Amino acid sequence: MIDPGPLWLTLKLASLVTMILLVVGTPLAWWLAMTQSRIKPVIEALTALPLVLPPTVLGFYLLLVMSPNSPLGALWVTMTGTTLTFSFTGLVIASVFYSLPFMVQPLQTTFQSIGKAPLEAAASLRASPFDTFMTVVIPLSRRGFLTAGVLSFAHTIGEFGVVLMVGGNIPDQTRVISIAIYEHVETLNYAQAHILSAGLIAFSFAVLVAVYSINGKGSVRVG
Amino acid sequence: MIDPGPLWLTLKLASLVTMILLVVGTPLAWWLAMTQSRIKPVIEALTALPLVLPPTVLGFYLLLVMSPNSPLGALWVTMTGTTLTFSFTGLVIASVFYSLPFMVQPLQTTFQSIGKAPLEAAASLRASPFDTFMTVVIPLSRRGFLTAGVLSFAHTIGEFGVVLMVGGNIPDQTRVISIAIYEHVETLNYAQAHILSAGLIAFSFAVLVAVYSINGKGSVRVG
Amino acid sequence: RAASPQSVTVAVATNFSDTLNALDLAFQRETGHSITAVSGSTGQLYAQIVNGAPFDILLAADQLRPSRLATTQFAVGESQFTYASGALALWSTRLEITPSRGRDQLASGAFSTLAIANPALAPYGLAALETLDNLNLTEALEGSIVRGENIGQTYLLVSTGNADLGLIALSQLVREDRPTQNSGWRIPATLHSPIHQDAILLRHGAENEAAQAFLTFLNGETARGIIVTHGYTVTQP
Amino acid sequence: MAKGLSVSAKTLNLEINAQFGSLLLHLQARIPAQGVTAIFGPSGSGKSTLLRLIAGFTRPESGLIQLGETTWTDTQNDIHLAPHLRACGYIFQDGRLFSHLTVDQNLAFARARACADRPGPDEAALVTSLGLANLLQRRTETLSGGEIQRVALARALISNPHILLLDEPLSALDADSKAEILPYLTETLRHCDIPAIFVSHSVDEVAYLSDNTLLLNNGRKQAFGPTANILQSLDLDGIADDRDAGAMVVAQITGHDARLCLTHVAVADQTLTLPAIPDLPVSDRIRLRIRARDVAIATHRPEGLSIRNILPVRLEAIEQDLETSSAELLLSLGETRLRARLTRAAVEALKLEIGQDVFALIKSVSFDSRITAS
Amino acid sequence: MAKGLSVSAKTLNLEINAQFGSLLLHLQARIPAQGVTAIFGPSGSGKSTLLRLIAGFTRPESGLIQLGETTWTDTQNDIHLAPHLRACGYIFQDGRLFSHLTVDQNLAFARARACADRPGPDEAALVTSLGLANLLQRRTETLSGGEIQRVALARALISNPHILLLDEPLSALDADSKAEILPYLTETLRHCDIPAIFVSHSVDEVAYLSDNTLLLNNGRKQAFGPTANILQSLDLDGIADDRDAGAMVVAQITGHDARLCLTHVAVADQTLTLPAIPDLPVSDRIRLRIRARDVAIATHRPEGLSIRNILPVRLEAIEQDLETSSAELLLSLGETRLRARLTRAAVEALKLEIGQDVFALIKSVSFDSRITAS
Ligand SMILES: Nc1ncnc2c1ncn2[C@@H]1O[C@H](COP(=O)(O)OP(=O)(O)OP(=O)(O)O)[C@@H](O)[C@H]1O
Ligand SMILES: Nc1ncnc2c1ncn2[C@@H]1O[C@H](COP(=O)(O)OP(=O)(O)OP(=O)(O)O)[C@@H](O)[C@H]1O
Ligand SMILES: [Mg+2]
Ligand SMILES: [Mg+2]
Repeated sequence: MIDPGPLWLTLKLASLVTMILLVVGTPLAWWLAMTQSRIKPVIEALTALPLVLPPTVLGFYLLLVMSPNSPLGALWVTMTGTTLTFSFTGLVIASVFYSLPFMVQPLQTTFQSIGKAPLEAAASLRASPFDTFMTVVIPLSRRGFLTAGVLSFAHTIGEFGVVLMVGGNIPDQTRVISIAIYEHVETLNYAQAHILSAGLIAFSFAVLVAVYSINGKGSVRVG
Repeated sequence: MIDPGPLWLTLKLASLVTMILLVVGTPLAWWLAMTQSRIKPVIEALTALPLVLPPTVLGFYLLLVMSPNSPLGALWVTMTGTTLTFSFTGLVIASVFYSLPFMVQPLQTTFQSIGKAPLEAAASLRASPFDTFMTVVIPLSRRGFLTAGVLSFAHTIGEFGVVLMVGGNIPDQTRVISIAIYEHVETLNYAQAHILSAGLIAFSFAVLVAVYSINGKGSVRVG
Repeated sequence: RAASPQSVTVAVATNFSDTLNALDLAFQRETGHSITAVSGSTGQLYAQIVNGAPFDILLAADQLRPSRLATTQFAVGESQFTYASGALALWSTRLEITPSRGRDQLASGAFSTLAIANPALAPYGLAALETLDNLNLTEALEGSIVRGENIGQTYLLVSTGNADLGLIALSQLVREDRPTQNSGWRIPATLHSPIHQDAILLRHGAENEAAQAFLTFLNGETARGIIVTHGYTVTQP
Repeated sequence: MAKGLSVSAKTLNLEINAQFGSLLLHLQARIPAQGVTAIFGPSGSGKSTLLRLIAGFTRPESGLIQLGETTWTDTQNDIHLAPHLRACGYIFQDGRLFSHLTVDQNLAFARARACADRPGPDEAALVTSLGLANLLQRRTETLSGGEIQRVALARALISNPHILLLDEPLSALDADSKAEILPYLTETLRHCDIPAIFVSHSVDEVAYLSDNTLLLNNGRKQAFGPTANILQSLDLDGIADDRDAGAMVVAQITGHDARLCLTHVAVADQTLTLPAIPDLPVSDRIRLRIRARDVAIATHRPEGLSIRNILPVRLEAIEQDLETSSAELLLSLGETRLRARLTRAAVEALKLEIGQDVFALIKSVSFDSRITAS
Repeated sequence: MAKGLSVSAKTLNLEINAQFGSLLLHLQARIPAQGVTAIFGPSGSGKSTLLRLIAGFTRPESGLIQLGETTWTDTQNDIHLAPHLRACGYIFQDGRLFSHLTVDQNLAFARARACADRPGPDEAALVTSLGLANLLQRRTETLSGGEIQRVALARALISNPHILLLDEPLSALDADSKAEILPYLTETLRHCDIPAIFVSHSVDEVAYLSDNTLLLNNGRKQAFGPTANILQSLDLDGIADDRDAGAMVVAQITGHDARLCLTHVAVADQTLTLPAIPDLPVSDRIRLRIRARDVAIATHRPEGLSIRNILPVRLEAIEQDLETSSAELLLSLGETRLRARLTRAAVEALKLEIGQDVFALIKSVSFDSRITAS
């Protein structure tokens, strides 16, 4: 009765985007947390900007940038032979761009709250900055990563304006669950919309409860 | 040439929503950060849920809940004589609901990172929990409030699916700038859309840079 | 002229909202009343109307939703009529489409993407699909089709060059402020069922004098002239 | 003196039973809520944990904590007064200044919430005595270890608590600062009538400050009583620096010598001379600590010696430690007991025997002193 | 002993000029990168700041820091070696264990990154000696103050650094733990050939551990040299506990008395007796500390006294402090100088005069001792 395609595609997209954001956003957040650079406020503002534009509008501009008429889009076509728009890759890129603030901002806050003390302790034990980052900063920022991950993942699932614009709503390729629900609402198939929404909510709720339960374990803090 | 109505309305909405979220989200985040309760993961998951549904779909459900046909909406009509939907008040309520995760999650992370030590120190100086919260926790969480505030504010500005559904795009009442831009794009008035977008981006960028610059001041940290 | 100018709130399908702006000027000149336009997708407007939205008139992008409303308490059933009929056009910014060669160009498949509106959501999309069916191209072009959420986005996909070709609304091509970069091919009306857009008076506007006046105006000669210049056809009453 | 007697003799009643990981804290004690009580014990014996229980930061599995008539914790009746209502000042082992406030603002924080039910310490004097004048505008992150401790001390005192818990408050201070701060701290606590519980690893500090001492070992009360008695007990071995073991002696002031800066006191009919304690009137009773290592023995009264305090004593016991070179002697001077630590070689050479009358030589510069509250 | 000589005699070369708030740290020193160097000075004098500069956590405005041939910081050439490349172990005043790791994992962290260029300390022995066996599985938040310091010490030693900086590593420890840990620490540092710089407020610790001492005051080098010389200098007043001032004396072992657990040493032709130092062969040279307060004066050689060490000395100088009761005497025994602290009353009563020949009475139990590296 319900096509599993959109759900599957949605999970794939959200997981991939969250993973890419972890890889891209973590160093950026770390740099922002540590730098003394004058341009820091500018970069911070830039990372928050994708939030300000409505998703559809952002999608509109991404369409302009990614179109084969634009230098970037043209380059992509030359390199890969396909257009960036209407492809899963394009969706991923657009979503990464759009969800970036949700990864960077919470991580930056967490990193700053760690302070210099553990970093110095690690350096005194000959841990290189990268080593320190992997073995000290990341574990100490567990809660921050959780928040950033949940916000990014959930937002990518729910996100839909950008995806709709850039993706072209191609079944099994760019037709995510949010679009499917939207269509049901638009075409007055409210019963279908309710079912899909309930399913999405129940599923997300279960995942979130599991994630938060695991996180709660073993983090007893004694003054 | 450009109607200042939507811009003004947007700022009013975003400011009001952010302020309400500060008032509502802060105690919730604090409770989540401090509680040992078993249901904590459930509440945490609930606060993240509004993210998972596509804005338009969420808006659809909010529309159902807030409509005069529903008990809640009917109650509102009895009490105030006006409907909740298609009013500025309705917009505010819907946006608060939708942007809640952006306030609660970063704040909770920050509160948890403070630890118990400063709280105990304050209690030993006879500061009540509320006093401690106001005079110790909040100043120590400055960066977290900044992140939460920026995410909530920017998201409310850029948000539009919910607003469109619940608000109904009524000029000077519920027609915020994101909808205005969206409409220009939809009706192929690209030039107008570009102008409005550029204005919104420039304005937001200036505000964000200012906010981050002020925040950067005086926060030098010595190991 | 009516004694006191009033305002009428018109919920309008996005694809017609430009035309409505043009109508507004004439309407004001003629009656002194003014229009507050609320644009959106027809489905969204429907959901809002059945949940108490303060709209007086709905100008839908199809016939389905006004008909649905007509059977409910939210609209004045007998007021429904077709205010405009849309036409499709094949268009591109990358290829030179000519009226004479349009059909072959579409059939050749010498392009990688063809944008249509989402058939589930937009009547123009449904018409586009029917057209392809009637040309026996559906199977051949299956892999090349991308869908815009509505006809506005479909235009966007083509105009930005992301889609090579698109089946868009003729009304989008004929706007005077937007000279067409290349010519297009108007799809013969025989290739798809008509795209009727219906208007209906809503319960909220039933007592509104201006709403009545607007419906009358919309059915009148002035309005029809304006609608036709915007790329729609009108059926004679 | 007079002040010490003015308050009702409250007690802090502790009955605690609590498990923290491998530590079982299990003790009962009635601590006078007056003057200073020291908690003394090896690292990990539960000192900080006990203070945290008193302050209400943790709850015991079962137990009772009462200050005077007020019940703070009573697990049977499920009472647990919130920490901020206990008016329980706390100086933490790790400072815990508020990092978002300057030094000044840290003090102001305490001032704004200070107990106003009785006069608090003079803040200006506090700032001067603790050497904080130059630090007031500073951010707390830039303070040195010793500076942090001094600010924490000032902050806790300004809050004028009903009871003050101090967890090794002077550990990061140099001897000179300590020597300045200790008398000031004693005086302030006495003046503002703030009872205090004081955790320290330094016998010197304990002896100087405290009236009573609770010896803690492995979560259990090993001894509790007047500091004089506790320090005298042999159990100190293994906790205190050997160098610090000795006897506490009560003495009465008999006169002052202003020119030579000396005070004469009587101990069991004998006279001792010590560095001047100028403010104390004649006939006041004071307490002295005489370290075993500062006591030498002579078989007959020596002449021409710089050691001026020579007391005739009876040799009550000799404890020889065959693993080391030293022997510990217990000496009696009337009711008063003294201790002396010699080499076993000296015991042998002088042919010392139990019951023998000998002379205890006490270097006058070796007194610690504190006025008793009684 | 032999080990102490085995390494090339590197030095840590410091030329530092840096402003931190109101503190101007301005000093030059060539610290032997061998054995232990103590940094001693009042609270706020810049000790921690200096260590942080050496470790590379902060940069001086201008300055040069070199270990042997390697330049760590050179502001002129804009060199600043990253802290983790300096192989500079650091024990922080505030512990800084990793809170996300257990005790065990904290040690493992250090082990995984330890310098492998020469053998490190035996980890099992370390765990036993520092009493960590029962703590290994514990989360660091549950540790007591003293436990934190011991884990931090173990962690730093396991990392086997090329130089170890210790910032008051023992301040939270009780005397007994200190007494156990200090000899072990000395031995480990010597055995693994780790030079150390040691900040402490305790003259005892400094005397016990260090070969050289840097006296810091208000950001400036007040004195630098062998610990013996520094502790002897009068400048200690105002930094160290008065009780701890005294003289350092070099002595040569002449024999052991196993039965009475004594060791006899020669100082300038005279014999002193002290508690046994069993492991040292006869004729080894050692260093002794004789506190001024442990020295009494007699005008003629006393008899029947438990004080066994009686040295004929000449009175070189008398410093009377008219504000207090005490007087400080400088005594000479051949080339060796001793100090004695008496009451002014005693000076007067014995009619002591400069140039007079008197006897210095030294209680044998009052020695600190440390074997010199030379
Ligand atoms: N929550 C806990 N879980 C496990 N062990 C704990 C917990 N709290 C305290 N302990 C242990 O109880 C013992 C006593 O700790 P406490 O901090 O009271 O010691 P302390 O006497 O203050 O020692 P120190 O002088 O070193 O500060 C320590 O061994 C500590 O590790
Ligand atoms: N960034 C800074 N800004 C202002 N003052 C500073 C800064 N860093 C250090 N100081 C000051 O320099 C002085 C020396 O600090 P440091 O921590 O080196 O002292 P210390 O000798 O280690 O003292 P302690 O024995 O108390 O730990 C202190 O007065 C401290 O407040
Ligand atoms: Mg403790
Ligand atoms: Mg320091």
